[in-house]
Amino acid sequence: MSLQTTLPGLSLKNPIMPASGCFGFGREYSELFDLNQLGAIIIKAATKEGRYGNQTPRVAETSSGMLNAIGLQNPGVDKIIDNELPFLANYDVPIIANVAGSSVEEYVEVTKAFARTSTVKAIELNISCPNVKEGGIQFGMDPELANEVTRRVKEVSHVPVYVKLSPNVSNIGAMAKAVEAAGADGLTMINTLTGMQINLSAKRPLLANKTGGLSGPAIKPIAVRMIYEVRQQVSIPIIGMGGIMTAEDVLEFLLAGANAVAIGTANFNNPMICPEIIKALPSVLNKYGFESVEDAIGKGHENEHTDLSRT
Amino acid sequence: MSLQTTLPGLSLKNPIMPASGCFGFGREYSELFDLNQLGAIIIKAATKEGRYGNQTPRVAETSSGMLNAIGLQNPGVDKIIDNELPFLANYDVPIIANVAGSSVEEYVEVTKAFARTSTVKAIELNISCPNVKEGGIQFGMDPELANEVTRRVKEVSHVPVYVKLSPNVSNIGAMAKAVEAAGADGLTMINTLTGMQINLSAKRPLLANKTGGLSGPAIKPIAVRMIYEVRQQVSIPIIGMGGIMTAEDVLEFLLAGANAVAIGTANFNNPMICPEIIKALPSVLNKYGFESVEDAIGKGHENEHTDLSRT
Amino acid sequence: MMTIVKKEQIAKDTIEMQICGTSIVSSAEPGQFVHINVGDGNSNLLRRPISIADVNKGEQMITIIFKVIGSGTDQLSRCIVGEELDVLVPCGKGYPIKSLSITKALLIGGGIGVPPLYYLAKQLQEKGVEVTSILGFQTKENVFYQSEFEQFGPCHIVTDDGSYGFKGYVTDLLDKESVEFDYFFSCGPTGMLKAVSKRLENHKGYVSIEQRMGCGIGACYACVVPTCDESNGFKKICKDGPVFRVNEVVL
Amino acid sequence: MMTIVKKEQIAKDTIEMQICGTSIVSSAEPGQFVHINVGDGNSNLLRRPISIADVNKGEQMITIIFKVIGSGTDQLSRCIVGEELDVLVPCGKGYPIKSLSITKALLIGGGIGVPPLYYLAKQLQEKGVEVTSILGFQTKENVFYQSEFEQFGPCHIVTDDGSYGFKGYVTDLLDKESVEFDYFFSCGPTGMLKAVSKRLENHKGYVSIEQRMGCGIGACYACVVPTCDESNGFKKICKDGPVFRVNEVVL
Ligand SMILES: Cc1cc2nc3c(=O)[nH]c(=O)nc-3n(C[C@H](O)[C@H](O)[C@H](O)COP(=O)(O)OP(=O)(O)OC[C@H]3O[C@@H](n4cnc5c(N)ncnc54)[C@H](O)[C@@H]3O)c2cc1C
Ligand SMILES: Cc1cc2nc3c(=O)[nH]c(=O)nc-3n(C[C@H](O)[C@H](O)[C@H](O)COP(=O)(O)OP(=O)(O)OC[C@H]3O[C@@H](n4cnc5c(N)ncnc54)[C@H](O)[C@@H]3O)c2cc1C
Ligand SMILES: Cc1cc2nc3c(=O)[nH]c(=O)nc-3n(C[C@H](O)[C@H](O)[C@H](O)COP(=O)(O)O)c2cc1C
Ligand SMILES: Cc1cc2nc3c(=O)[nH]c(=O)nc-3n(C[C@H](O)[C@H](O)[C@H](O)COP(=O)(O)O)c2cc1C
Ligand code: FES
Ligand code: FES
Repeated sequence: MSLQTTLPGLSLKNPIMPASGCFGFGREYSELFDLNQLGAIIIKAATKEGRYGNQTPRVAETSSGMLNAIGLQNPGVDKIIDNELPFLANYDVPIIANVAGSSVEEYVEVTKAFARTSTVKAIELNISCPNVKEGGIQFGMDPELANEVTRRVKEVSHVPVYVKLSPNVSNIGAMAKAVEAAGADGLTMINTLTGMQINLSAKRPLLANKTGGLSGPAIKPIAVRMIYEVRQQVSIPIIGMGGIMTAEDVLEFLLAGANAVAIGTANFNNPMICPEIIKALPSVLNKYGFESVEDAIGKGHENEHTDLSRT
Repeated sequence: MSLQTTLPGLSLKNPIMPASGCFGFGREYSELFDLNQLGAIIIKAATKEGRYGNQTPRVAETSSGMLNAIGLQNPGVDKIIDNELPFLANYDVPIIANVAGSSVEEYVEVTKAFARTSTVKAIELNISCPNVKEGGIQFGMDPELANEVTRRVKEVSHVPVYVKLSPNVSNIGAMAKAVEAAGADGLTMINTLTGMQINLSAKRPLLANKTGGLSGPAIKPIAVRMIYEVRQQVSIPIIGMGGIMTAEDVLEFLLAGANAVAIGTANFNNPMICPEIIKALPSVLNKYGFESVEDAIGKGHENEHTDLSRT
Repeated sequence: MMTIVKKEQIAKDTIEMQICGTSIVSSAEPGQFVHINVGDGNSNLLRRPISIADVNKGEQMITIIFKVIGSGTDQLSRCIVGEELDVLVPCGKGYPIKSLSITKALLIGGGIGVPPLYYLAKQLQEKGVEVTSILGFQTKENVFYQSEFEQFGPCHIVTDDGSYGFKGYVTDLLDKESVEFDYFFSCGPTGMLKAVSKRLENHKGYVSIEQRMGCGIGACYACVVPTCDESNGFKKICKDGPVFRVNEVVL
Repeated sequence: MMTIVKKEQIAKDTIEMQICGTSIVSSAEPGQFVHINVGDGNSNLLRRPISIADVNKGEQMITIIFKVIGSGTDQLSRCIVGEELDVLVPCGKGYPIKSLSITKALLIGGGIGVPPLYYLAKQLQEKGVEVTSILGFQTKENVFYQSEFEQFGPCHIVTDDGSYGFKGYVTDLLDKESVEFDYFFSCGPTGMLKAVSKRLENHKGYVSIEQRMGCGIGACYACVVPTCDESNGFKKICKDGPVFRVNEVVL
């Protein structure tokens, strides 16, 4: 059973990779399992300067999900390149760098910086972080801004650029088409949905930042719908994410049209989830009659509903 | 402990009412409990002509939620007025009629029809149903269209008009302001988020309609965030809904700024949920230091976060 | 709330469970179902419909038989004797045998469609009706309740792969054996019901059908099925069904 | 996976649980915690951090003591002896007593901050350190482990309402009683830690702090706390803590 799949810049052993922000720079998980098992690793967001992020509490649990408002804490792109990437270079796993910023210039600068290293095989352009005051999500809610930042980043990037879409929009297809038109090599989707939990005792939002991004199984139906919709409107590949907990979930995303998937929140529930899903995937594909990962991609679009009914 | 609260057109014994589409026209639940206990009842969507709705399957379960694609099945406004409202008129409970349509004219016609009866105390303008091919949600995704349909319905309505907002938008505040400017007397929010589940065996979306509306506890953080956000931007009252399962959840919505709440999906899990929540509410309010329902409304906006931290 | 008083695995992935605790069960009719909440408010938010397989009025007890196919039935199978279950009972309309004049009945069940036919057979026998049953299963290890049905009259077991009893579908057996009856009663997968209705199109009969449900009590319109007449009408499976006259609704 | 071998309620809403099953526990240090998955993938998605209250190296067993405050601890309290628990162990960094030169220790615990101090006291005693404890609780019915702490030396119980022991806060007791010590070790609510750090600002000591966690292993940056120095730095409570030198991080 072949789990291999090839995407722009990425030759993947299997379609499973940890999602940005849920796996740090891999060190902690490397103590629990061999990172070489992974299809790829998407590292935590990088900004030009280091950022401390938001005040705590930064996470809250919700029904089948969680809210986070980390606020893009990271040591800055230079320190990431100097201190984190050499460690990851020890592994035979493609690294995808998540690039964030509060201006087009910052996105461009960070992308340029990553061009200094050969460890990064692709850029994930994070125009969808709901947890910072300026920048980030604005670019992900307006097709024109998204187009512009994608175009500018493409000009300077030495590696393929995947644009990470926000689900907090009226028309996800329009966003996808805008970034495809700007030259994006692929899409990653979805980032988190903006949510809030109120602490009844404190009588205020539980998160210090008030709002946070909702992730986990709660949002899976929204992710699947958006990927299905976007798959019919653009032709660039999609790395799907949002609530994946099992190998069956992975297949659901492949059927919807994802070419590979990323796993975020599930790592917190079970730090071994990525290797466990990789191990389970062949038998799940087999159970549903698929001969390889590539065989399953997009196959949820073809079958007509057969029940009789008047309309 | 006073549970009373007053909204345009509605004098409520308590802030709890079943949400549209989750309670039919009350008959089935009236066999299980005395409907007089309820604060109000929002009845199932009415269109001008009867509609059969979508093919089955029409519902799917998701993590902490469900998808539905009923597709506004209803006998048409005239039959509702003739066959359903007389039954509801037996109760001392304000009835809110949910008005749907695929054109401005249809919304206007249905609203006019309801003016024939004195049983309906308010209109809920459903511009947010994601499960029909034309109309409905379009009006809920574009502030100008929303403004227009609200204005036109207000012109003919004899009772206050609440506009039901869709969460599938980039900017919920803009939608709320647009309908407030058009003269809406209140808002109800949120309707369902568009989602999809793929059946791995059939290799196609499980719902015959492919997509459906996501409801239940999974969406509660999104509902709370949107109500909190809208509360800061408009001054008309809000009937909040989305994932309420307990009296604590009701308090969370009140703190976020809802003046009353509606309960949808939870009725399917527990058909007695509305009276059970009404019974539990006084002690929950009391536990968190509130003296009445009105005392709690909007109180989640005032308290500053006190943890120390640099930014 | 009802209490689980017995639980037993009777075939592959198939559990028989007895629950007791409310006097309402004594009004239950064959073909009606219970609507069970197996969730915690997060997982398994929707109730699961399971047919009533038997009723013991004296002990206010009902039997259900279910197959573990997903998270809800899995959760139910983990419940232990003594535990309480949140059950709506009885739901829907059953086989209207009280109002039928009938001397010979043919029961045709498929897989987890077999359970409601057991209580039906019992009630038919009490009315003095001769009962013949044809029960179809995928394979040998899925077979259950053969001896229970044999109490009421001839019982033919059919398996898809022939690993037990007659090989083929229930309709293949109908082609082979000639059975006399005034009414047939069937419950099973939609494909089987369609085939049975077609094969027996000149006979009077009742079928019990399935659909994914929201409320289970008639309020949400999740489970509708169009009627066969020209009225453009529909029925709610949870409230007007799950049992319908053959050709009453579109299968 | 570890197995629950004992479960007992030791005070109001307070459960003592013993779990065993992995040799890793023998390396556990006082102040470290376990990260427990009490969910089913839907509810309680995040793990719950609970301090290690005691370790029995021979039997590969650890004791935890927790208070039922929400859905996760409620779920944990419903687990029964014999059940398996999905536990990450040991997590974080504990009280660094191995590297300290110390003869007299003062332990100050508040509520569910008391448990880690028990294993700490035990280890200190093994090192020959004299241990005085001050344990604060809300009210009489919350008090636990008094006699256990008395094994190690003087133990003062303080309750907010005076329903048991000394009335007031732990700092009030410090004002009354003069205790000699080289180091203090504290664990409890942030308010208490702040008050204790202030009251004992001229003393060396360690505090254990809490924060809502995502991963619990240092990968997600959910649990950071700024350091007190001017470096604009931060620590991760789950990985660099939960125990910190007093004035190392901002409380
Ligand atoms: C009137 C009626 C009577 C039934 N009687 C029996 C019985 O006696 N024994 C038995 O084993 N099964 C019976 N079923 C089928 C049973 O309801 C499903 O097998 C069960 O709901 C599956 O739940 P799950 O969580 O294990 O599966 P999942 O696939 O995880 O369920 C997901 C969702 O789909 C629904 N669903 C899945 N399959 C079905 C189905 N076939 N019919 C309706 N809803 C479905 C579930 O209720 C749930 O909402 C009956 C169904 C109906 C409608
Ligand atoms: C390092 C550490 C050690 C701890 N040791 C103990 C102990 O020995 N005994 C004990 O009873 N409690 C201890 N706690 C607190 C314990 O983790 C919380 O009481 C528990 O997580 C509450 O979960 P819940 O689901 O019952 O509450 P809920 O309020 O339903 O939990 C919701 C979410 O908030 C988190 N949360 C709530 N309260 C806290 C808290 N005080 N600290 C961190 N996260 C919280 C939960 O983990 C969960 O993610 C410790 C906390 C930390 C950080
Ligand atoms: C704690 C946390 C931190 C995250 N940080 C980032 C980030 O830095 N950059 C980014 O693009 N996405 C970030 N995300 C979003 C995830 O990468 C992912 O898109 C989202 O969580 C949905 O997937 P999931 O449901 O599997 O978690 C973060 C998510 C979480 C839960
Ligand atoms: C089965 C079903 C049918 C619904 N039908 C309608 C409807 O006819 N009109 C409407 O405005 N909203 C309808 N809704 C949306 C609900 O009124 C409510 O806005 C939504 O479900 C969120 O609340 P909840 O999470 O409590 O269910 C329906 C929801 C469900 C689950
Ligand atoms: S399930 Fe709601 S009407 Fe049948
Ligand atoms: S909880 Fe993830 S870094 Fe501490």
